[in-house]
Amino acid sequence: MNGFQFIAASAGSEGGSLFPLHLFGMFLGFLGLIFFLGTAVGMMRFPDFYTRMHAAGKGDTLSTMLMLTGFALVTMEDFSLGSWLLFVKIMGVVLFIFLSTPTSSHALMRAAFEDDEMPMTEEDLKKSRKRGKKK
Amino acid sequence: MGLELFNTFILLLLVAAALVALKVRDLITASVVFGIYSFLMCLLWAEMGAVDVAFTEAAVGAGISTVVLVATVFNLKRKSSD
Amino acid sequence: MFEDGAILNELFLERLNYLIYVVLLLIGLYAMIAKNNLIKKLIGMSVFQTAIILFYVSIGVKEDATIPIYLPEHDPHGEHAHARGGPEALSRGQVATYANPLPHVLMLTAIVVGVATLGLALAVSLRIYQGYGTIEEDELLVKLEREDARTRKAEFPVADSPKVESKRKPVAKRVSKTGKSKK
Amino acid sequence: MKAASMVPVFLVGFLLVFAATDFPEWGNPQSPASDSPVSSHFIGKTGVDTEVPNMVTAVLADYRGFDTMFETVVVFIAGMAVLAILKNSVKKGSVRRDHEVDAEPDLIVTNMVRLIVPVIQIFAFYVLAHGHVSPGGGFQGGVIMGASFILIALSWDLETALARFSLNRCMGVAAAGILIYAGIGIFSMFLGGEFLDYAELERVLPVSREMARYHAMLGVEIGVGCTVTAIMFALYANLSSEGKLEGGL
Repeated sequence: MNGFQFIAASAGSEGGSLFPLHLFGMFLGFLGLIFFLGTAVGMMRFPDFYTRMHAAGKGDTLSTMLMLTGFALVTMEDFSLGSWLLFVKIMGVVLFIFLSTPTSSHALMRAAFEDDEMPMTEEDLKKSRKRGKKK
Repeated sequence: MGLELFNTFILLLLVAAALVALKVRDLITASVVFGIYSFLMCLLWAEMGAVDVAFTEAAVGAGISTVVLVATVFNLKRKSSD
Repeated sequence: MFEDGAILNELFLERLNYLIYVVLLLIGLYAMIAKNNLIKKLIGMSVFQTAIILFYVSIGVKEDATIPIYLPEHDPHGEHAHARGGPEALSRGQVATYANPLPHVLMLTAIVVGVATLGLALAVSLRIYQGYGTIEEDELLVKLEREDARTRKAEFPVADSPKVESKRKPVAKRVSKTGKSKK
Repeated sequence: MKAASMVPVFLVGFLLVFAATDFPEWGNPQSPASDSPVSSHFIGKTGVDTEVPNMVTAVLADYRGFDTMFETVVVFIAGMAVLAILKNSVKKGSVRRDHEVDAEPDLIVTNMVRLIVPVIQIFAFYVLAHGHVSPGGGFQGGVIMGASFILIALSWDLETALARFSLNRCMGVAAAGILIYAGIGIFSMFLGGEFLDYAELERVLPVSREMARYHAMLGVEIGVGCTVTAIMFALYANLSSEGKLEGGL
């Protein structure tokens, strides 16, 4: 079953009142993918370690949380006990990621700072631009 | 076609991850890429229906063995000759 | 069999997964034989191992089958079992709807034992580094040969009979040879 | 060397690809592995024999219990061997690392670890105890439990983790795990059955034969979990400090 069939099937499912929830969940997942794209572009384009880590830490946390929340909403088939239990479990994972990912990026940043990794200043940027023009 | 598209995609990523893990000169990078390899393997097994094996691989292969490899490389030379 | 190209079609379309397992296994085997660094050899060993485990798990896959945990209607403690007055054995048709659990069990233990053996191998390579100061195989072989020559020198001192001295010479030659060939 | 190594690699590769045409098709329910009477028995009769919904756990701890016991022993022996190889291999206090960072334990990281570690350990117990009805079991729960101690060692230093779970206690727990496993087997032998024949435990447990197997499996998984926890932490503690058991990573 590919994505289009899944969307078609959930649109045509009997629980008509649940359809907005599915749609909202898919929207959240899509939003998470866009933030992931931003993370990847930032990792590739930013000049030094600190800015790259900034892109990775922020984008990774937000997009993972958004995608997991969307997934939790999509799996809410009916409001039975089982699906509520699944929802709560996935929300536990979201909470864990909300706590752990910023901590890990902080630890990485701090390790780089103690290893005397210098942040890129404006002058360095000008120098690198000049070098780029010469080439 | 006997194999689904998703599986084929992950299998090709697996081959790429294995090649990168054996190609890079920095041993810590190699350990981390090997962790990525383990996670891809875990995803593949979860997709095949082997949930217990996938869980074990996620905990053991991607967690403990990466940590143990990094801990050992820290006490050895970090650079490799090939 | 080889003429009409059917075998290629079969290999690349229907059995593509087996082909990729073989490729993974060969990557691991090549790394184990040809890589110079001991840690790289160990990563190759793990790749080899996971390729075999992957093959084992994939022969337990059944089309349109669910994971090997009983669905609510077959659950021994579920409402359905209580209604029937206890769990009952599944029929042949129902058996086909569950994936084969046997390969999963065999490979689950193999993974945990794999990490234990990896840790042991890492401990051995750490000890080698403490003893010789390197984990590159070629440097290690040179150092080992040098040490061999030294112990032989200690066991048969130079002031002994000329026979022993002639015995020692080829050893020294061999050491210089390996040293040259590595450069 | 590299060119010569291609010869066995391509030889093995050719043989395996040649054999791949005889392998069963992807996902074929009639393939020899899936159609065998053994796996059909495991799928069909597990619910009747043991009342465990997760077949993998049932096969792991009951039908193939002997196998799993010795796999646990292999893990134990590997941990003992690492200890024997690295113990006293370097003098204490001698540091030979390429780069050493003398840093205080970070405030944010340590507080977050203080918050998260109890949750991880409770999750490990959950995984261990729920191995019967969901993916999980002794191996996975033990590994997660060991990972929580490794997390303490990573965020403070090794002494802090070893103060909570010293190496002597570690090996004691590992041995106790195997003793629990083998003890359940021998106890069922004393009750008149065979080694690891859990159904005989119904004479001491107030349950039916099937439920006796169910509960004995939980005991066995606890034994496996103890061993795996201790050995995983011992592996990390020895490898990260070259057997000196001091300092951070």
